[in-house]
Amino acid sequence: MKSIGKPGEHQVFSTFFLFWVIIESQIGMGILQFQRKVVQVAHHDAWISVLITGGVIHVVVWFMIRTLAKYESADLYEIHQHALGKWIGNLLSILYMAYLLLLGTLVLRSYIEVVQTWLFPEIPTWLLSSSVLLLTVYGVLGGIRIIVGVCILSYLFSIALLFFLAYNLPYADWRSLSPVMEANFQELIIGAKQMAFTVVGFEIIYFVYPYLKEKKKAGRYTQMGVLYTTLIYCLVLVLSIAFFSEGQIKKTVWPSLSLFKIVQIPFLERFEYVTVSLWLLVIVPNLLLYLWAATRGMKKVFHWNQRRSVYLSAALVLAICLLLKTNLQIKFLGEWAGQLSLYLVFVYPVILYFIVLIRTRKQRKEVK
Amino acid sequence: MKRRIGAAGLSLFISATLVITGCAQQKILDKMGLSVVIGYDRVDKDRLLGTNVLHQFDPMASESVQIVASTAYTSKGTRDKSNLEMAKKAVSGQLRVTLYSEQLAKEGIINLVDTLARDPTIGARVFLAISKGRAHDILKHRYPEFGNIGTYMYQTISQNIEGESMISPTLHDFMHDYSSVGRDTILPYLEQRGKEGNELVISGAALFQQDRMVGVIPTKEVFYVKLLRDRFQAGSIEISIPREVLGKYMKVSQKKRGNDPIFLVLDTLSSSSTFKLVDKNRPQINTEIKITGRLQEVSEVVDLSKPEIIHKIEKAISQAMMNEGNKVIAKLQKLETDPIGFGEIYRSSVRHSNLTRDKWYEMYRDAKLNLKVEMTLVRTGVIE
Amino acid sequence: MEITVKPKANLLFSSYLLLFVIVGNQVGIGVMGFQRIIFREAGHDSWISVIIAGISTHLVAWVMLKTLDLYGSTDLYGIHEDVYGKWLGRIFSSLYIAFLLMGALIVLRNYIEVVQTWMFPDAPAWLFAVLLLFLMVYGVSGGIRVIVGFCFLSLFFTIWMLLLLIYPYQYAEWIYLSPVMEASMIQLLKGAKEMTLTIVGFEILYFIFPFLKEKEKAGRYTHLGLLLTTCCYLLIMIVSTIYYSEDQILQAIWTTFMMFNVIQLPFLERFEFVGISLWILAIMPNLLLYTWAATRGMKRIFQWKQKHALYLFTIVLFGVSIFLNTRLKINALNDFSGKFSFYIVYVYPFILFIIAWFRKWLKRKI
Amino acid sequence: MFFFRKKRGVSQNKQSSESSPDLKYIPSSKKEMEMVIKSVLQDDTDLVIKSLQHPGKELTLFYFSTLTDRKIIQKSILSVLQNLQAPSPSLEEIEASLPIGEVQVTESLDQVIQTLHNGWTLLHIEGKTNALLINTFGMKERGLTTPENESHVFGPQVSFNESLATNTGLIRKYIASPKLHNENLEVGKITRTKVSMLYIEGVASEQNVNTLRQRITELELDQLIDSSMLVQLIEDNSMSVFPQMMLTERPDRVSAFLLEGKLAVLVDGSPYAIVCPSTFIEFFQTSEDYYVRWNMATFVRMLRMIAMFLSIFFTPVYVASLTFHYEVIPSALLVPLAQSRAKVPFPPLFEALLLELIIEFLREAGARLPTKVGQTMGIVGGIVIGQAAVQAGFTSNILIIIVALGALSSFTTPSYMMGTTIRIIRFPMILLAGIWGGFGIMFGFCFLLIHLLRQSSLGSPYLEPFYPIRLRDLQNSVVRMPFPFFSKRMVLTRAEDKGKFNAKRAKQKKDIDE
Repeated sequence: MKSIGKPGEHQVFSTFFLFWVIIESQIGMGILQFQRKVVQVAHHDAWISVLITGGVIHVVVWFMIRTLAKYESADLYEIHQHALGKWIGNLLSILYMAYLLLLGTLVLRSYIEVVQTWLFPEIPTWLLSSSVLLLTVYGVLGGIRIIVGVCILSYLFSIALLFFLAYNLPYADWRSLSPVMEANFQELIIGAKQMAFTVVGFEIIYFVYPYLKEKKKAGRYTQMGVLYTTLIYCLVLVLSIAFFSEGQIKKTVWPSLSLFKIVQIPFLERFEYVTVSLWLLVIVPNLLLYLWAATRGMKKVFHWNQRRSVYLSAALVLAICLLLKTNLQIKFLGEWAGQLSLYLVFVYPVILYFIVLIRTRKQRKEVK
Repeated sequence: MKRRIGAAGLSLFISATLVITGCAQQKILDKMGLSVVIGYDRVDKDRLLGTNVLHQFDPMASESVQIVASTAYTSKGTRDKSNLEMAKKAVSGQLRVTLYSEQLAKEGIINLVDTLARDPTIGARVFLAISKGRAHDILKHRYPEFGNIGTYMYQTISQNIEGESMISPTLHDFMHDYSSVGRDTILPYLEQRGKEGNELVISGAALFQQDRMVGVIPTKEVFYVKLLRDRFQAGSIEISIPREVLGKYMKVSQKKRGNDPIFLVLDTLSSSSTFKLVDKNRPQINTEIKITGRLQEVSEVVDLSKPEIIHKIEKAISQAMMNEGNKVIAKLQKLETDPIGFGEIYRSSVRHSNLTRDKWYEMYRDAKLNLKVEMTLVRTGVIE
Repeated sequence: MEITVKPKANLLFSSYLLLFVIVGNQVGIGVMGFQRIIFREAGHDSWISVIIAGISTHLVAWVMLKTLDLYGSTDLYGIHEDVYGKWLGRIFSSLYIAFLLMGALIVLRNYIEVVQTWMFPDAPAWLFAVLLLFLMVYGVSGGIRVIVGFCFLSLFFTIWMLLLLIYPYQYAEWIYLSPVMEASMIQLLKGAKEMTLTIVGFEILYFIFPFLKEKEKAGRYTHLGLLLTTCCYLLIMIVSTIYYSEDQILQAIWTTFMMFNVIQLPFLERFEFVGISLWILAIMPNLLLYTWAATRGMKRIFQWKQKHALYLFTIVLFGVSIFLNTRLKINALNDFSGKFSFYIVYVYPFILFIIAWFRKWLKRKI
Repeated sequence: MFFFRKKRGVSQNKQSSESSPDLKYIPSSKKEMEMVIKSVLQDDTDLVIKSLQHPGKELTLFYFSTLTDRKIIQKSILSVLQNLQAPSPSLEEIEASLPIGEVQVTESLDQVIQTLHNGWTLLHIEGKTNALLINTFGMKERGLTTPENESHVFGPQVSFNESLATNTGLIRKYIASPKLHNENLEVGKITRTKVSMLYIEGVASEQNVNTLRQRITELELDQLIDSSMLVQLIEDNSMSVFPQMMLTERPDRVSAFLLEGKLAVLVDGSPYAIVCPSTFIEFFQTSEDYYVRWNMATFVRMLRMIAMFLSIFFTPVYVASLTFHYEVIPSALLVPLAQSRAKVPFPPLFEALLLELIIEFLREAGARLPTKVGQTMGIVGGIVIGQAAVQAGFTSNILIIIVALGALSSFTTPSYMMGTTIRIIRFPMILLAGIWGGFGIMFGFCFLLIHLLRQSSLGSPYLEPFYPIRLRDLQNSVVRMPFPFFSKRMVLTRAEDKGKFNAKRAKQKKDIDE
């Protein structure tokens, strides 16, 4: 099926880059603090919950890719318009845009919260958020190819952090993990649900899809990316469980950062300060992707100039960031967004797939 | 050509005369005795004892300061007298702190401060402070732990102002409050403590009625004066809330500890306040203060992950601050001193009030000053 | 004497520079301590007086430009001759020359007073007079283009000092501005009148006008310059009101410099010493322009060589500034010239305009 | 010397006063000719008179052996003349047979004398009143080397040498255009130095060309050795300390300036070209600023401006604050400053002047000494002056830092002339600071401002583009904007053809991902 804004040849990128785009979109602020939520329900079997979530994601991604494959080169916004009609479709698109911006805001604000807690309690929020947003706007203005580049570079620079986790191994108490499967099935599922919000981000495939060079391979690389992320999450979680006691995990706000506290290098004490600063590298791809996808929608739905909508949405994100003053407010908004994402990311794609299926069948029949 | 040579000659002549006769009097840095701190005491009915702490730059000298004291009728008189026993001329362009003894301050110090403000060599950022006991004794004492009493005293005061635990006591602030209608000065109160008096402590703040000292409040209460008078940007405070506030959430073992209050430490406090004059005949001013801060320490184990507990704590802190603050205000009213500046609020809200000092003190005594505090805990650290 | 002046083409300068001339000549010694005299009248509402004074300058400048427009390309001396005839015109022009010299004198003497008070209490006044007058002679003999250039550069080297108001602003308490409009209208107007000495200087327009390249743009840049000055004054006024308490301002003589006292830089304590030294840049345009206009008058009405007039005036300025050796005498001079310049700058242009317009009208009739 | 320029008298017939008044034309007989030449040239030992016995007539060659290329005379003249077949060759025949380009027929004795001094050879034929002048000039000239005083890391690495022809050629190489005009002038009654004025027709303002030509031709002096002398003679105000015309040894720079519409003057025997009109700010620019990227260039230019201010004001500020305004020293600086001064017996003014003088001594000594000995200067300066003076309590070590920094900053000025000026200005500034403190510094600064405002370069304002403001020139002053901004020539030069290139590039803002 034909779609409207087919990207030119110089804008598409090789499909295997998708691997990193997916990883970068999934790993953000969540990885710093997901342990607590999962462990609270699933206890030391939390890693199983993570694996369950991973499995679900693979299924959801399969649906997503199938949906996209029905069209030649369309993103979610166009699919909405086509499958649901102009009004309902646009309404849902707007909802999705709002959701993306919300995600961006949350990522930004929680990062600033981390910075304010660990490094600079006195630095006002507006200063940090506006400087990060400036960076984001600059990146988004460069277009999708630049964003994909940022994703890859950010991956290369931040992956090293993973190795530093090895410092925790001597302190790990592997007995904390057993007995396996002590938690009952219900607990595991709830744990998996708790996990869900942490790993969202792969829905970016909905928007990036038109820019892929070989669209047939999209499924393969997305699934690979998702698998990789799940493994990383699992690794971090297993390490955390072995390193901390259960009560400790429950009390610690950012267990992953606390993991780095133990790292000691001859020329560097207190490695978590480096991590907190370095984490900007990890959240920037997030922000870029969300902001880009949201503004892309504004272009598609309202036919706005994307440049202008980038400025506009950045201002919006900034405003919301400033409204969130206390830790409690951020937490509250986070939980709320988690609920929303459950429906928008995990349930909705499946529904959408069937709608699209019906629509395309119908059309094919009409053509016949 | 001739004219040019003539002009050149003339200008050469003029400049030579200027250089030779018109050289301004030099004040070469190392030829001057630079006072860092000057302390004043009352000797008898009308004589002053001025104690001058001067920098000693000679690397060969055993002490890093030189202390010279002399008596005279005026402050500049003591300086002139001190010069008689010094190798370098005493000048006050690098003055950082002036210290007045409590006794002197109770008589009024405006004539001593006025001369500072009049002197162009003295900066507006000179600190004024009040000493418990004789200023001379504090300055003359040899402190084993710090060499230069002058810079040490200056840094102590400025560090505490930057840390927002003391109200800025600069010369400008003093003159400002002294000459404004509805506000009084508040200065740090220094005290010698410890074994043989080897420690120098800011133990509180001296309250003034105009230029006369009328009382002292401890540092804990200074917090509330500052809260009302200025804005906090990064202060900190230790505060207690009653145990029963969190009683419901405590374990049995914790409950057993009886009724001791729970102590909390808040830091990175920032505050903003609004004042409202409700009644202008019998002045009633309602003050609302909003504070945000970080909970740094709790003296009891509390689960901070529950929002309702945090809200409870916030409420309790607000209540405690309100009580303490109102107490401080009442104390100030009793002493008839207005360091917070309610008078200025009155003046600025009432058109054509023609407020004078005396009028205000009259009203201030039985003004109704209500304080309301709203505390928000922004964050609670890396663990909950 | 020719009534219209047509300077050589290489002496003309672009009209936008008029902005710098106006600002340069308005901002001088007054800005150092104008707060006090206005506060005496209008209290904490002084900033309104500043605005009133600012608006009045626009009005006066407008009338001045109207008068000049009647003649096309001339200066005040030409107008005088045309309006009053040769002899009466000469008397009026001489009076104006005296006024200009007084302007220069006030700037010179007050600045020396500031330097003596703050920096060199023991250095003699004649020394600074010699130095400043030397610079003045050197500058004026460079001609109008050099003077205008100096106005331009001096503004750039001094305007950044406005940024330093941020330091006192940190200690500001806005409460000192309220209640707004506590002063009565009369008090405000009186305050505005006290601004005279601080805000005059734009009468230089009368003399510099023939040297403008595009005369029709003169109005725009004059008003822009006046606006800029008023804004600066307003800013300084507001900051000093909220930084000081009322009695403090009433006592301080050089309030603006006193405010510099609070500035603290890592490499520099006590900025006011730097500020006072730098202020020489702000007063030089005053000295240069006033003296230039006065010497030009001598050339125009008595056909003197401008150089000779310059030397004469320098000696006069030097002599008088030596004679004024106490604060009381200086204050008396300031008070007197404040009144004098009020009439000359604020009242006289209106009268002159009416007479000149009437004469033109008569001529046209006949 | 400067008053030469002021007397712009008319002196057209100065050339004739040289040779004997009675003989203006070449005599026909060889003997007479020899006598005339010898009498005019006073029996110069390097004058060679060579006679050739040709079947027809006697041919005589006159030339200076020191100015001519022996090979040319041997191979191109002597051997040709000897092999000449015609019995009595006419001048035209000889001229045609000589394998040399520049040959002239002349009758004027004046011209003969003149050209002999330029390395030409005179071929006299018995019985004829006109003779052949052949260019046989040949002198060893210094090879083209890299610029010494304006050395760059980047860009062309060739500088002028002492030959006017080579120098002109270098410029022609950069500007291969018929519009490049080269006017030959002559300065100096005795030296008769060749001076060329270069400009691009249609670009350079005609008024500027006329002014400069007039200034050079009206000079009335007997000697001119170097362009740095010429520049002082034709400057607008030679009393000023500031150089008003640029001297440069880089042909690329001269070419760039010519293309801006400026004029260049080359003097024979001088490796420096004069470029005018110049502005104050141009002395702080280099041609390398255009070869590196714009942001780099802007950074470096700002650095130079800061360095200039530092080098003029740093030491005076030290002197002023230590002598008069001890109040302005922050308390953190007070103790180290006062302690370093504690042992110094002199007042700060004297201390600073002393140290500045020592630095100047070092610099001057270093400049005059042979390179091998020059290295010891560093040791002398660093150890003896630096270490010993402080230890002896002669100066404070903080002042050493300040003075060294000031000196260092003054060397960042790319123009040697301007660098010297700045170093000189420092001394009166220090003196002023030492007697009147901050007021004195500002007095000096005001004086400098007025002084600079009063200067002009070839009639153009010296402080341009700051005063009068010229926005277009401001883009290439303290900052160097990217090249698309330089689509027009400088306002300063009042160039006739204002545009350089068309900057209108259709640069529409594209939306993201389009």
